[in-house]
Amino acid sequence: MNMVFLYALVGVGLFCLGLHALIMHAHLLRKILAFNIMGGGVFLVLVALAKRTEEVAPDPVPHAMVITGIVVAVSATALALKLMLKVSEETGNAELPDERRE
Amino acid sequence: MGLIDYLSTILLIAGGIFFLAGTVGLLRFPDVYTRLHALTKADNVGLGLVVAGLVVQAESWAAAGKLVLIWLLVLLAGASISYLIGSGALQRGIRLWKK
Amino acid sequence: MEMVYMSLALFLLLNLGAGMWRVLRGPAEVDRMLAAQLFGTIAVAVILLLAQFTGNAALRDVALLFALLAAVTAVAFARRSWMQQKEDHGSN
Amino acid sequence: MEEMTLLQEIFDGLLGLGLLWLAWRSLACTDMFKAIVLFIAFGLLMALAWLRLEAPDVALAEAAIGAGVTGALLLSALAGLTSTGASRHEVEQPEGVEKQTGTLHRLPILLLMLTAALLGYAVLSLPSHDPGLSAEVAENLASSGVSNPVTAVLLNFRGYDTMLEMAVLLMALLGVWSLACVESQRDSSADPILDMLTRLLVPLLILVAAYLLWVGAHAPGGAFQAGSVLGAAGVLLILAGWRLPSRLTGWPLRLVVLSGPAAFVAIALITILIGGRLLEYPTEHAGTLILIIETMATLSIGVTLAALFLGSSPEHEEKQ
Repeated sequence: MNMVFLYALVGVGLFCLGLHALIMHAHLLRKILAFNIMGGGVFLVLVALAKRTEEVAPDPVPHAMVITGIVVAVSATALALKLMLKVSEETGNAELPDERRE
Repeated sequence: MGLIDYLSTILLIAGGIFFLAGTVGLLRFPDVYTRLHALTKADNVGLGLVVAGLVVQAESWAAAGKLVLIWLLVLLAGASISYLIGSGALQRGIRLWKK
Repeated sequence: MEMVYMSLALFLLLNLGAGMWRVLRGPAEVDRMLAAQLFGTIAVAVILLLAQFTGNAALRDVALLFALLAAVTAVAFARRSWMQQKEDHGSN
Repeated sequence: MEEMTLLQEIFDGLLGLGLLWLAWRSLACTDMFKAIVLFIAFGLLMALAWLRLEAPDVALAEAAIGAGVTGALLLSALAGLTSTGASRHEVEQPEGVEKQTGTLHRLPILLLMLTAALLGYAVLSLPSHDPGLSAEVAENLASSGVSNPVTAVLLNFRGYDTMLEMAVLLMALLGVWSLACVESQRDSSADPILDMLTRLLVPLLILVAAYLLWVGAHAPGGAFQAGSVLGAAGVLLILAGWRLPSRLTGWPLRLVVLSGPAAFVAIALITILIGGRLLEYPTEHAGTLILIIETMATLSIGVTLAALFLGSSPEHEEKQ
């Protein structure tokens, strides 16, 4: 198997691992990490697929999209972390309330 | 392979050995303070030797300078961090390992 | 020579994998942090080898960035995580 | 050179496995601190993956953000969490819930495997040779004003993307500032070693940011990478206990934060007024215009990232 599809499949795997953790874990910090790993998976698929043709240099359009994506992801993470701290300050707990458990 | 290539290979392999020593140290040393050695000594010498191995192959003086600069920066970071972590660990009462 | 660069890069990647054991094992937070710090140095070496291997000198800038920023995370750990913990649990 | 390809395949395979393993461990372990350290290591391996995929521009951005901002952001959020009394460990699911939903428990895993299989199939069914838009980019590169194709896409061909991206950064900062009632962490003044480190590194970081900005026109680098490096310098200053003098926290700070989007919007309007389309630069001035936008964007990205790390709005910081 060639390396492009190897990395693209790793990206799919990362996306699914992240999605699973996002749904199954209650802790908000874990959800934020999971979201970042999902994003990493998507970036990996994009950049891997940009390199499909050996003869020419990789397609720069996905590269540009991923660069903006990385910076947007970190700023969204900062906002999410702040919201998490706010939730934890209000409730003393970094998990969202779950009706099923109450 | 020319003389330069042989020299470079020897330096690179020596660097690899130091990195291995650093990893073994990280895994085998008994406490934080001894593990700091792996960070500040073994791996930084390892990187220094790898950099030296690449410098002899460098295409220009500027490229060689950049490689050496990278090594110096890693040295600076390693030294300051080991101080910060070592003194912090002492202050927080993490015990020193005794035989 | 390419063979040497790639083999050494692979060897260093294996070293990084072995060091992961210390992150998992701990026991204290500082041990995990220290291991992560060590990965930074190994990554710099791997990037320099990859730069030489591909002949793309621009890749050295990535190593330069890692070398410059190697301290930031550990400083955050020493200044934030530890400062907090002094109050609640004295030692790990 | 058969051994050579084999070595590379082993390297790629190990890197891929390492990424998956780190992501899994980071998401599965109960201790949040461990999860964060594993995530930082994950970022390191991602940078290596970008290098293997011949994406040095992406690797630079990942290195600057991953090593300079993300780790510090996550660690100080965890410290803040501890100080509000929330648990650093994830609470295990109570036994009762587990039993109640016994059969349903498997459902998410099954659905997820289905998703993974479908996505994997979709990726594998794509044509294995497709140059994408690289031919179009190469054709128009000469008229873009720069010779690095990624910078050309970011600031010329798809400049509107980048303009909106600057707006997203601004929104994130507004969001963080509006939550200012969360107490931000105080940093005591630095000890001599940290002080020395900061004094040595911050000027170097600013120099490297300028270098990346300049070199971005013809080699990997550019506004995002330079801005992230500036942001990391800000993070280091904040950690060392440095704060913006109060006379600069009002409109001067806001002006710098706004300068990036403002330069973009101004140039977009001018290009429309002189008869072109949105952000369609006249070829002879394209290089200059891109450099102006990039300089402004670098400053504004750097300051925004540092402000995001600081957390609270500057006025609130003073009142404390």
